[in-house]
This record gives sequence, structure tokens and C-alpha cells, in this order.
Amino acid sequence: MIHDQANYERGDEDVREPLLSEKGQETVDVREDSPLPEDLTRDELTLPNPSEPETARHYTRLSQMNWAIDAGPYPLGSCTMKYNPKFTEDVAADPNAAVHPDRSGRSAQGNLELQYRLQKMLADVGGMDAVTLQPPAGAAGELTGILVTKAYHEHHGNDRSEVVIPASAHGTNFATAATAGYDVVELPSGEDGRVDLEALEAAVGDETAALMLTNPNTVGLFERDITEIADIVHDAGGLLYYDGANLNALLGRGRPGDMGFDVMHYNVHKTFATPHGGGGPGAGPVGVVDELAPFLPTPRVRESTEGSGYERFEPAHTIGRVHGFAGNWLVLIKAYAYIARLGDEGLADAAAKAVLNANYLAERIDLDVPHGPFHHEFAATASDRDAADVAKRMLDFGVHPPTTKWPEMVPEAMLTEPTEIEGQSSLDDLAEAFNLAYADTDEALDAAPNRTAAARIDQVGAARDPRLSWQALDAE
Amino acid sequence: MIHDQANYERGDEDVREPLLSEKGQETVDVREDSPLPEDLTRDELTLPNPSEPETARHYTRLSQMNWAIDAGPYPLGSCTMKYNPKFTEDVAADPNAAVHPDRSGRSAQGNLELQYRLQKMLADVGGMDAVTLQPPAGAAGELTGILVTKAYHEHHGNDRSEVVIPASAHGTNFATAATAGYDVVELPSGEDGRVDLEALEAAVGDETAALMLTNPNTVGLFERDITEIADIVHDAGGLLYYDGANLNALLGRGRPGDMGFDVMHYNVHKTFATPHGGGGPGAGPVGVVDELAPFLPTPRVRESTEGSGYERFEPAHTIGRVHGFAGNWLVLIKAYAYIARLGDEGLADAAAKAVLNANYLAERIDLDVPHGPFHHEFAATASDRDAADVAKRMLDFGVHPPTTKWPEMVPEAMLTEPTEIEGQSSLDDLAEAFNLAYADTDEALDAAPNRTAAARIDQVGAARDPRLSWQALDAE
Amino acid sequence: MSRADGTPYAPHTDAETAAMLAAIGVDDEEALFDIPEPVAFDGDFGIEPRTEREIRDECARIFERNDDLTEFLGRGHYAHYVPSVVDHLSDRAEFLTSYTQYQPEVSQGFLQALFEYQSMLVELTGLDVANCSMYDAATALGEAATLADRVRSTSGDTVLVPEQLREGKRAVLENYCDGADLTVETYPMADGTADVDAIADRAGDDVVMLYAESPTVRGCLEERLAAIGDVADETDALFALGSDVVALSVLESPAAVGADVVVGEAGSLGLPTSYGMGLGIFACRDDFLRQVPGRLVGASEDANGDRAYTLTLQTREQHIRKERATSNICTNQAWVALRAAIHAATLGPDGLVDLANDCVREAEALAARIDGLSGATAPVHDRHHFREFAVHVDQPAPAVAEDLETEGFAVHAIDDHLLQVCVTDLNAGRTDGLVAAFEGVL
Amino acid sequence: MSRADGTPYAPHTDAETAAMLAAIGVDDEEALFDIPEPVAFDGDFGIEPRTEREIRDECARIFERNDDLTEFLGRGHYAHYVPSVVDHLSDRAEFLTSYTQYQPEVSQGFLQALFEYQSMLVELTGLDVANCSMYDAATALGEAATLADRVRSTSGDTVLVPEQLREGKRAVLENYCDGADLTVETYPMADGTADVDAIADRAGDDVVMLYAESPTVRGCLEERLAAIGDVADETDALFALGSDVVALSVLESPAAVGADVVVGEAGSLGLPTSYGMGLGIFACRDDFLRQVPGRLVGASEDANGDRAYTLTLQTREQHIRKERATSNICTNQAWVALRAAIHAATLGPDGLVDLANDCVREAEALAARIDGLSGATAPVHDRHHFREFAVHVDQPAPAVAEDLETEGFAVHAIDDHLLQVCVTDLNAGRTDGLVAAFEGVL
Ligand SMILES: Cc1ncc(COP(=O)(O)O)c(C=O)c1O
Ligand SMILES: Cc1ncc(COP(=O)(O)O)c(C=O)c1O
Repeated sequence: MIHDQANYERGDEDVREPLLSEKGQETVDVREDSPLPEDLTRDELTLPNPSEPETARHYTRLSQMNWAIDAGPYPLGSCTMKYNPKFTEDVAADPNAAVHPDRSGRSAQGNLELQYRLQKMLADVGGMDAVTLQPPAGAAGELTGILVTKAYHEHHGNDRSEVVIPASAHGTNFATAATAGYDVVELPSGEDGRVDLEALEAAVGDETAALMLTNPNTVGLFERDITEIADIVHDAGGLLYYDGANLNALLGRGRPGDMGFDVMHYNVHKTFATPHGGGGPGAGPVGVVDELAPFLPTPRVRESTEGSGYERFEPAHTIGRVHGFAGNWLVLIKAYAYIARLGDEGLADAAAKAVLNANYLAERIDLDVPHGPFHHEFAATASDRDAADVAKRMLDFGVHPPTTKWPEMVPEAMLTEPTEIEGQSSLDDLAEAFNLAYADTDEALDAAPNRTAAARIDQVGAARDPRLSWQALDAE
Repeated sequence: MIHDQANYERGDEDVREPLLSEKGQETVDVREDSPLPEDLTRDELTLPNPSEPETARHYTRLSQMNWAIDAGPYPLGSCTMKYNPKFTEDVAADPNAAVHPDRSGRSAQGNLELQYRLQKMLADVGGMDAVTLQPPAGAAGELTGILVTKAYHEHHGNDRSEVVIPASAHGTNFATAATAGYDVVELPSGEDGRVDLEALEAAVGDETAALMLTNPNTVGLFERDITEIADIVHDAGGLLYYDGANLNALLGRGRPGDMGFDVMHYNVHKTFATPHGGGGPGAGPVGVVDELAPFLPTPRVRESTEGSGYERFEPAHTIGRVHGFAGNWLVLIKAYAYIARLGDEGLADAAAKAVLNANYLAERIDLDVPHGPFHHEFAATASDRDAADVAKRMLDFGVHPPTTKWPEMVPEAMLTEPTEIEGQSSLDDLAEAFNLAYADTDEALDAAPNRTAAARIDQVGAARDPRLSWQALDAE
Repeated sequence: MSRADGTPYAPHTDAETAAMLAAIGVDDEEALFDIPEPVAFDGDFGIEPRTEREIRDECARIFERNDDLTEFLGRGHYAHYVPSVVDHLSDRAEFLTSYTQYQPEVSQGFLQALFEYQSMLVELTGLDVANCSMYDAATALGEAATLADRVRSTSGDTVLVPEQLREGKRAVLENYCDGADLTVETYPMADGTADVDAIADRAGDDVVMLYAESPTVRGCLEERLAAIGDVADETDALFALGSDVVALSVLESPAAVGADVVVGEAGSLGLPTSYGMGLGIFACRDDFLRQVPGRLVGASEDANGDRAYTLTLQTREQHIRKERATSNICTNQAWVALRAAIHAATLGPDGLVDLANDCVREAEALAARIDGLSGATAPVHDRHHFREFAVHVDQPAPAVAEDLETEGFAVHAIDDHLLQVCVTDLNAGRTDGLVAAFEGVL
Repeated sequence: MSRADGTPYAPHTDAETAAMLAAIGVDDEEALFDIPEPVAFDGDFGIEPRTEREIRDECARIFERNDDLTEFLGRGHYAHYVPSVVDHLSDRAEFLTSYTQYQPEVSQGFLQALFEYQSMLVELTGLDVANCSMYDAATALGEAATLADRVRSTSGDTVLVPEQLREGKRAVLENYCDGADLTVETYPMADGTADVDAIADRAGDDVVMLYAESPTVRGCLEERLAAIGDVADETDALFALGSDVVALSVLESPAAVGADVVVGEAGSLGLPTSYGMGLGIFACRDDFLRQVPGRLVGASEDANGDRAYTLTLQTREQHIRKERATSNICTNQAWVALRAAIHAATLGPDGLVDLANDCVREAEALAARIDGLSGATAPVHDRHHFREFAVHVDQPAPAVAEDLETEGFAVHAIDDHLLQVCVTDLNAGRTDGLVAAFEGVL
């Protein structure tokens, strides 16, 4: 498969589709017509002023210069790039769902009902007792979970200073722990790519507030010793945090709650197929066991204590809030619709097919996969090739490459997660792209990509001389 | 401007995006579960069975291999490719407008009201007395108009056998007249590209049912002698038919009704910016003067004769129907929304800018434009170059070429209609594409296009050996 | 907003307009118009420009004036649930805002989609050739008649159609026949389907086309299509069969019963209920390839030897052949065909057959329930039904229909004591309500 | 349909699954799972799969349970009419179904759109750097505090905020401050805006960040921002200014009043009312470039020397820097930023300024009308207002708000006798109704 990406280029000016500002700006005298006194206003404002047809063309062209799941495979490991069912967009666009967050609960029963139902679905899927929908992304969910953990410990007079995190964990885990004010204790990966129990024993102690764990971990391996891990952490008085980024592998097969996890986040834009939107919005609901429920953000939604319907309530020892309002509402609606569409069997099948696809693809590629048995994703190694270069070359073959050079425990890692939505033939396309790129010459790799809108981009230069706006470009 | 069109190609199989059938078909045993007796049913059905993600990718990829107004200039002369305002799609998607055509008028007052309003708007814009919305395209409008003309003559005991049509007219005029059972009398173009009054005098007579005229004509020239033309035709007892394809040039500047036309069609997908949809649907409402109103298709809509609201009625001498139901309803809604958005001043400005753009572009290109002063479109001549080859080369420069080799009165014609939606810079892009292609070598022209999904396509071969389905391909 | 005085869809700033006028060498836009004074217009239409939001509100208010009825209406215009993906994909601007594929190199996407649509119709009809759209079933029938007129050597001028035929369809057919000097005559029906003996009696040299449909306008499935085909064959009349894209997925293949041409409606896939907007099917045997009306997409090769698609056999069309064209059609229903194809792909053959089978089962079940009510008999015809069926009511049918409308249900009144009821997946969930309403008003 | 038992979004036919399992060398999918028996799950969730149509109906029914109120609500969540083109363009699958631009060569489109968004924010704030989104105004404020903590040399640990601040925003701020061991304190307000003298008195070494907002949560425009900026400057505190993307188009430039950081809400462009979903602004001076949280798009060149865009300065981010990252944010609100940018482009500077001016005029006009009613005084604060204002009512405010709700209008009750009312283009056409309802319930 060969893919030439669309490109609109102004050869004379060495730019692709010009910036909106280059197509024409307008300067408005703000004070002229202002109902405000002069000292409150700026004197002018300069912004692009395209007509609607120009705007439509601009963004249509830009979109054509952008890869997406709807264009082809996008097997970014850890990101769970699934197909986003179109009907969920229509559900989220329902004008009746478009209410203000400060509505009385009485007058927003519809939204409360959907929140309640989704809380319950997520709790069931994760084996948790209580769920908040407020966190607007996975990392925000992590912060919520860790702050809940912290509040729980503090409530029990238990000031702890450390969070233990395996070296293979996602960067957000580390950053989250730090944001919450914890010291990070990094746990080296075991030989087999999993948590080493001895190292864990050594790492945890009185100061351990929590262990943050991704399971299957970031190379797709299930932490077989999860029961022992839970015991070690719990015995030390710590809590067990589940990073839900890889929940897709477990749907209907295993629940974090059953494995001893006390708190978890769900990445609805991963597991529950809400669109990634070029970087967001996502949503990162958090589930906890009963003991932690009183610490969850406020408000949550429950069935009315009097009469029928639903009501908001403040958990007894709430940590407060992690989002100004109710989180990424439109995303949550889509997640509800997706889960309802699949139901029990569909969810379990999604996990099965995701794992089948990863294993089939790994079988088909010429690269080594050092660890196994993996589930929905695997980290192949480009060994003596540069993983990033191999990835660039893959772009020429009509696929998006995997996540590269992470996790570090696999040298020149190519972390690959095809998800359940690919069929055999597109997995074969992916394998072909892997194999052709991997076997290509150094020169070809260096020169790649060749069929994308832009050729290889100078990222070092971009960082050395940051130009972050059209104003910065104009100033040159 | 350089445009590389997206392309997905399976190099191994010499195909672009494979056919749905090549991605996998399924054969269903129809009789197995059928509630019908065997002799009524087929035994099996074989069709593609893609999953929804596969379907989404298939059509997303196909769409990326298709030029459109939202991608860039599309100056097809005679086609009036305007920007289609997005909000009109939302208006047409209103579920309350989705009613069945057999509803009682009483229970479909909303649809009747919109039909009534649109009839009136169109009548006002064309200077006509009565309008039917039923014809589903311009050519259907022509047939309607000519059948109305025929019925009118017959009603007055006046059997006429000929329709006079200028040589420069659109093919539909000829075909329509033939479909309606008329003999076509072709009127040669005058020296100046307009109707030659003497030739007209010679052509019309007792057998003349109508003269079909496009004004401005198909090279954008206004028929200055329109009053004389009308007199000649009317004096001979014929009617004057206005082909509305070029109405965009006249909006708010001139009305067919005021020029002596008795019957006209409107091309709403041209003048009123409803999307062309890759070939349709359009809509071709027909307007007539009072004398012809009793012959219009049934039903029409009027204000209720008793009480408030609207009602359907059958014109006294109706020709019957030209569409099974109420025409292309969704298209008509969009036309209404567009006209309402522009209002009087917007419509007049659309005409002004369309004419300005055509004149500016003609000024900028190196090709000759033999006739003038033209309005919203002009026929440049590629003179000693092949217009079709020049057009193919233009494809490499990020624009769609004009209509080629028509009308025939201009040798190697490139009939160009930029419409009002292009700005100066995109007209400059167009001019550059014209000029570069026109000046290019014969070899380059022969080899063009180079940046499109497909290279030059063998159209002769396609017609010599017609393969019109995947079944035909499989049979090879 | 800064362009409020003119069209909001032209990008010209005042400075740009001035520069362009200067380049042309005129002072203002007026100077570019060559309209003689006597016929120039300087009045106004009185159309106030409105913002897009105002128009959305205005149209929403207008359409709210349609009563909120549950429709059990069919008789030629049908809709099924249209999966969301059909909207999202067909609304992609590259499809929606393109035009006829005059430059195939840059239009491969739409051409392939239409080629696939044609192929699906070839499978459904069993015929060799399907065009890529007609306006609707009625105009397709009209075009079939003119094709018959061109291809049949008989000296005849009669088109034979069933006496039970949607009036509007017949009216359109008459208009197409008008120009070709053809006369439309009817043959009788026996209990809802064609009276084949009567057809055989009537057939003869003067008949150029014999038309039958299955399902009929009353939803009956013709049981003797092959026999009708034989009559046509024997008398050298063109056998045109009318059907519907969903029904075709389960019914005996038109080719197998001897159909020369298939016309009908394909908008029952892809289109929501839309006040009768349609998508005409036109398929025929290879023999008539050069007589097909409308556009055809064919496979070819590009200069690199890769498969490519293009409009083909365009010499049939009006823009080449003028008055000798096979039809005057130009702008067609391409985008609707795209939608139908996406809908069909989304269903797959399984889903399509299920949908069709439900059209039979739901109609049968609803007819039985209505038949159980006193004062009503259904189905009137002792036939297999597809989606719809006639109901005899003891009371005057128009009054019953009006009463049902008051109860929130729309059905057809087709004769003094005949109603017609159509059930699809869209209203099948409301049949309890309909039956209860019937009970109340009978 | 044929895949009804599993997920409808996996393409595997049974044959394909079998072939793939064979290629792997296992018998069934179960064999691929490495989950120890004790923690394996074999129960069910009791979630019945539904068709997409069923879910659309179900959710429509659920959302109909929201009362049909005309909302005059604001206090941090605002919406204006979103032009249709914003939906149509942002819904293009290449935007909606892509992810973070880790491979810039194949993601130029989204990168450029975000670069343009950043540039618009640079224009609106006057600051050098704007990131390409935060979750919302509240979390952006929290991130500003942690940035202050990192960049300020003062030994302090206090963040000073206005006493009138949306409670939820403050609660989020507290949570971000928690980890950085910062304490949030308030400064008093005088008639709706900051008491600058009190701020000057309170300021000092221990304050790392001074936060003010304009418009305030009650819709008042701060009149002495430059003075607050001076205090911050003198005491070496970071001056963080909170605002809103529409207000910024007319208000004095944050850079001009000495703001070091601008946070706030940009979702008032591009997003409809969405239960509080937002788009956080984060802009700052060049000095803090390497401390900015979130993603930044920069211009660079590709191997052909053409301008190209790429995510840049990623060493600030968690996926590189781990616990030393400037923030834990990863997935952000990119698509919402795209929508805001399209909305801004659609309006142009003219349209944006008009919209902002209307926010001032409509609020003033509505306040005056309410003030004319007996039993109500508005605006409570003698300030310029933007979109919203407080209303004093003689009766208990919660009861008045509840009565208004019964009449079909939603307003905020913010204190015993204080209501708050927000007016934008979306509800400006309903102010007559609101005033009448007020009159009725007062
Ligand atoms: C393993 C893991 N954990 C956490 C996250 C953070 O989730 P989000 O990006 O939604 O904030 C990610 C996201 O990429 C991840 O892969
Ligand atoms: C001059 C002219 N007349 C008539 C028509 C026929 O209109 P339609 O394609 O809508 O049937 C066209 C369309 O191209 C045209 O250009």
C-alpha cells in the first residue's frame, strides 16, 4: 500500500496552505464604537478576516493534510486509537443535552440521569464501588486519584510522602505524583518486563502512599503477580492505583477492583472510543472502592434520596474539584453511547479482538518482540535501526507508525497497538510497512518520509529557535 | 500553487483504493429465513459486507481523491459552482421537515408554507407570475416548460411542431425539445456570438412553438436585442423560453419576465448555491407568466382560499406531473435558506461580484477571449492548443479547469465561470494555472496531469470496451 | 459582518474590488453589465437578508407547523432507518460540493463510488447494466418508455401499465409518452396483482412496452412475473419491471423473470423521509447499452496502467448528441446514489435481507391485527405483501383517515372504503398505538 | 448485523479470525490472555447491547427530561451562537479522529490550525506565548500557580485571589496548590472589583502569585488592572490575569497592564452550552517559555526547505521529563481549540468586537430594565459589566430563582438576596419574557 498525502503548496513562497494571517488580516479600531470608556479598552485588534468560503477551504485543505483513524491504521501504542462510531456524535449533539452546569438538579434531570448511568456502567466494568466523571482527561484522572489517596491517608492521620511507579510507566504517572506533592520512587523493571517483587518490597514502606500500576503494563504484559503486588502495597499501608490506559485489553476478562486496586482512572477516549480530536478532549473518570468514595470530587450524582429521579451530592470528605464544572460532558455522552452499543458481549469481544490483532501483527513482522505474552499491544525492537527513522519510513506506506522509543526498557522500542478495529488485511498492510521500512537502507530511512505533505521536519531547529505564532514569524 | 491530490494505491495490484467487492463479499442464502415462498425469492444475494470502520475508511479515502469547491476553484462554465453555505444543510436536516408527500395539506402546513414562500421568491426574482417547484433538475425544468408551452398552444387549438434553439445553447435544450416531440430548428450564432435577428426571422414561423434562449448566453453575452427577439417570436405566435442556467449574472439587474420571456426554469443548484452533489440532486423550478399558469404541473401551493394557512391545488389545465412527488425537497429547502440569507442586496451583489470576477480573470489570462462584453463567464480560446490538454495540465496547479470545447462557436473553447466566491488571490491562482498550462510544451500537455490520484485516463478505451460493474471486471 | 451589505459568500474587501476594477479598467461594477436600459431591473424583491441563525430559527418555526404525526404512509415513498455513518460520510465536502466528473483524473473518488453503486444494482437486478441514477421511479419509468420506443421494431405506440398504479407515476409517464407519441393503456388486475390472462389477450404488435411492478403500489408481490415476461417476449414488447431496492434483495431476480429493463426507487436506502425526493433506478440488458439514459461510469486504465474510472459512452448524452441523445437528463441524483451505496454497504447482504424480510413480516403481522378489529378487513388482497397493504373499512375511508390523523396517525385513504397502511422499521414500534387508534375510530 | 454477538466495530469474519489464530498458533482467543485464574472475571455487567437507533432514541428520551428553560446563566460557562461552518469543518474526520501530532510530517493540517489558534491568543493577550490548550479556566489557573511556584524566587507560598471567585475555580486551584504547598488567600473587593489598596497592603514577599480577573465572576470589568500589575511587579509576584476570549477582543491588552500570565476560558467561542465543558487559555511572557504547561506548536522547516509545523519544546512535557515536567497534562482540548479558531476566523475581528460590544450593551440594557421593577435593583455594582450582573431582590433570592424556573427561566441565586443574570446573543431575544417573569414573581 502506498499513500500519497494531499498537499497544497505555494512553490513561490515555500509554504503549504498559507496561514490565515497571510491570506488577509483586518485591523479594527476598537474604541470607535465601544460602549466602554477608553481606559478599559485596547485601541485596535488585528485578526484574519476570511470569508466563509475561504474559511471552509482553508480548513478542508488542512484536514486533508492530516492523518486520522478514518484514513487508515493508527496503531499508536498506549493510545488505543479506535474507530469512533459516528452515531455517538449525533447523540452528543442533542440540543436538549446542552444545558448550563449551574442549572438546578431538578431542572437537569436528563443530564443527571445520564451521569448516573455512566457512573454505574464504569463502576461495573472496573469492579469499583463509586465513580466521578469530573476529570477531563486521563492525567487529570490520575491527579484526582492521587489526591483522593492523599486525602484518605491524611484523614487517617497518615502523612505519607512517596508514590512508587514502575520505570515503564507513562510519564503522566510521574508528573501526576509530583503535581500532588509526592516524591517519586521509581521501580526498575524486572527481567521479564514486569514488576519485580523483590524490588517492590524494597521500594515500599511507611512513606508509600500508593503504587501506580498499568495493567497490562506499557508493553502489554499482564502483571501476573498482581495479588502479591497488592498484598505488599496494602501491607505497607499504601493504596493501589490503576492506570486505566490499557483497560481495553481487560474488558470483560478482568477487573481492577477484583485485583486489589483501590482507585483507578478510565481513559474514555481510549477504551470507550470517543474521538481523540487531534489531542483532546478526552475524559478520565475515576473509580474507587467504598473506603475512598467519601473523598471523591464534588458533586457526584445519585438516585434521589427522596422521591424519584437523581440528585447531586457532596461526598463527606470531598477533595473539592478537579474541573471547573462537570468535566468534558460531550465526551462522556459519547462514551455512554459506545458502551451501550457494545454491551457485555461487545466489550468482551473488543478485548478479544484487540489482543488477537496485536498477536497476529507481531507474528507477521520481522522485528523482534522481546517480551510476552502480551495482550493488546507489544513493544517490538528496531534493534540496530533507529526506531524513529523506521517510523518515518512507515509513513510512506499508508499507515501511521507506532509509538517510538518508549518504554525505554525495550531498546529502540516500537510500541504497537492496532486495536480491534483492524482486519486481517489492514494488519497485513501494517506488517508490510513495518517490514519494508525495517529492511530499507540507511539512506532511505534518513530521506523518509517522501509521500507526506511535509518532508522530514527539523525538530531540533524548531526547539532551538522557537517561533510559536505568526507574530513571531512576522518579526523575523 | 501546486496541488498533490491524495492517493491510496495498492502497487501490487495496480489499483487505488480497492473496490468494496474486493475487500470482501458475503453470499447470503435468501431462502433460508424467508417469510416468502420459494418461487417469489431469489436463492442468494452477494454483496460487500464491510464493517463500519472499513466503510468509513473506504469513503473517507475516496472522498480525499475527489476535487470539490471546498478544496479550491472549480470554474466550470455554465455550471455556476458556488460555495454551498453549511447552515443550509442543517436547515434541510430538520426532522420536522421530514414528512411524507401523501400527508394531508392540513397536517403539512409547514412544508406548504415553505413551498409557498419559495414559489413567491422565485417568481419575484424572475419577474414571473407563477412557479412550480416540482422539476428535479434544470433539464426537467426545461421539459416542464416546453410541455407547458405545448399544452398552451394545444389549448388554443394551435398545433406547432418546432422549437428554435441557438447553436450555442446547452445540449439539454435540444434534447428536451426532442423529448417533448418537437423538431429542433437550430439557429446559427451571429458574428458577434449573439442571436442574429435576420436568421431568427428566417427561422421562426407558424410552426414555431417556442424559442429557447439562455441570457446571458453560454459565452456570457447578454442578448442586447432581446426586445426585438421577443417581438419576432411573439409576432409569429411562439413563446419565449428562458434557460435559467445563467441567471446568476442577472440577479437584481434584469428579470426574464421583464424581457418578454413567457416561461423559464431556475437552476437552484447553480444560482442559489445548493450543492451539486457530484452530479446532483439539483432542482429546476419553472416560472411562467399568468397566461401559462393554468398549465403548470399539479399540485401547486397557494394561500388557503378559506381561512389561514396554505393549500395544494390543481391548476385548471395542468400538464399533470413531472416528478412522482414534490421534487427534490431537500434541495429546495437549501435554496430557500440561501435566498433568505442574501436578500435583495446580497443577490444583486452576487451578480456584481460574479461579473467582476469573470472580467478580472479574463484580463489576467494570456488566452484570447473572442467575444464580449461578457458577464459572469467567458469562453477563452486555446487557439492552436488542444483545450482538453490545456485543461488536464491545469489540474496540476491546484485548480479545476473550465468546461472545454463548448460552445463550439469558439474554437478550442475554455468556458470559464469563476462565480462570486473567488477572491483576487484565487483568481490569480487560476490565471497562473491557465497561463502556465497554455504556455507549456506539447509533451508536458500530453503527459498531464501528474499530481492527481490518477494519471491521464484512457477514455476511448473505456467506451470501446465498456466495463460498468465489478461483475464485468470479474468476468474478465 | 463587515460584508453585511453584499453577499456574505464573496470574499472581496473594498480595496480588492477597487484593485480588480482598476485592472479591468472600469470605474465600477455597473460598467461591466451590458443590459439595455429598457429591460434592466432597478426595483427590489423585498427580500430582507437574514442571519444564518435567524433563518435556522425561522425555518424551524415553519417546520414545526407540520403536525407531529406517526406516518404509516408509503405508496412509492419509503424510508428506513438511515445509519448515522451515511450522513457523516456523504456529507464530506469532497462529495457534496463536487460536480459531474468531467475531469476523471481528479474525481476518482466519486467515480468509484458510483461504479460501486452501479455494481450493487447489477447484483440486485441481475441485469448487465445499471446507470448511476435517475431522478426518481416515475421519471425512470418515463425514460423506459422512450427507450422502448427507440429500440422496439414494432410499429406500435402503446405502453401497457397496471390499472393500479400510483397516479403521479402514471402522470409522469404520460408526459414522457407525449413527446414520443405513445399512448398509455392499462391492463386489469386480479386481487391486487396483474391479470396475466388479460395481459396476454391485450398484448400484440401495437404494444412497445409492458410494465409490471412488484411490489405493486398496494404492496402486493406479483406472483407471475415470468409469465408476464413471456408475454412481452412473445409479442416483442419491452418488459419493464418496477421495483424497490430493498425488495429486490429478496425477490426473484428481474433478469430471471425476463425483465429487459428495471426501473424503480432506490431512495428507500440512504434517504430519510423527504417529501417524496427519490433516486430512480435504471438497469437494462446489455443489448440496450447504447440506449441507456443518464450517466454511466466505466473502468479503464490511466497512463500508468492503473485501474481508473471515468464517465463513459457519453455520446448517448445530450451534451454531445443534442437532440439525438437518449435522454435530456444532465444533473441527476448522484449524491443520493452515493448515500444508497453507503447504506447498502453498512447493512451488508445480511442486513439488507433482514430488512427486506421484516418488510414482509411486519406487514403481515400488522394486517392480521387490524383484521382482528371489527369494521376492518386486512389485507384486502390475498397476496404476499411488502411493507404495505390495503384495508377495507366499513365506514367511509376518508373519514377514518381523518379521525386517525386527529389521533396522531397518518394512513392513506385510497378509495371510498379502502385505506392503505405501510409499516417499516421506522414506525414498527408504534403499531400498538395505531391499532388502538383504529379501534377507537372504527 | 452478522456481527451482532461481538463488537460491531471489529471487521473479523469467523474465517478471518480462524486464519489469524492459526497464524499465531493458538486455538482460540482465550489462549492469548495471560490473566491468572483468581483475578480473571467471568461475570457480566448486565449491559444489554443496543442498536444505534435504540441508543439515539434512549438518549433523546433521557435528555428530554431536562426542563426546557431559557437560561440566563453564566458565571464562567458561556456560549454564543456557533456558526454552522464550525461544526461542519471541525467534524471532518481527519481532525476529529486524529491524535496528538507525534508524526508532524503527516499531521501538518492540525498543527497549522493549532499554530493559528496560538497566534490568535497571542494577539488577544499581547503576550508572546500561548499554548495550544488547557482543560478549562480553572485548571489553567491551577497551572499558573504551579508555574509561579517554579519561577518566583520569593520564598513565599501564598497565592492571592479575589474574594469573589467562582467557588469551583477556587476549589480546583486549591487542589493544584496542595501539591506545591501553596496556600490560597483572598483579597477583598470593593463594589464588585478588586480593592487595590487592600491588595497593596497585603502584598509582600510571601506572595508568589497575584490573581485578578476581568470580567469578574459577577461580570464586572476591573478598572485598575495596571495598578494591580504594579503591585505584583514591585513585590516580585507573578501577575496572573483571568479573562475570556470574547472579552479580550475589546479589553485593554493584558500585556499592557503588566500581566505575566493570562488564563481563562476560550470555549465561549466554538463550544455550544455544554454543561461546563471548556477550553483553558494559557499565555505568558517569553521569560517563562520553558515553564509553560501543555503543548506548543512551533514553525520549522522540512527537508525541502518548506515551512512546516511541529510540536516543540517537548522536554517540558511529562512524556520526556516525567516528574520534572511543567505539568502532567497530556491529552488536552485540541479539537476545542480548533473550533474556537474556526469560530474566530468566521467572525473576523469586526464580528468579534461586535459580539463583545453587545455583551456590554445587552447587559447594561437588561440591568436597567430589571432595575425598573419594584423589588429589584440592578446592577448591584456600579461598574461596567460584561454579559452579566448581580441583581438585588428584596425577597429571598433562592425563592425568586425557583419561581423564575417555574416560569421557564434559569438565573443564578448567589446570595440570600442576590441573583445573577447573564445575557448573550443566545438569549437576548428572550429578555422581554424574563423581565415579564421577574415582574410576575417579585
Ligand atoms: C499509560 C498511560 N497512562 C496515562 C495516560 C494519560 O492519559 P491522558 O492523555 O488522557 O491524560 C496515557 C495517555 O497517553 C497513557 O498512555
Ligand atoms: C445552459 C444550461 N442549460 C441547462 C442545463 C441543465 O440543467 P441541469 O443540469 O440542472 O439539468 C445546464 C446544466 O449544465 C446548462 O448549463
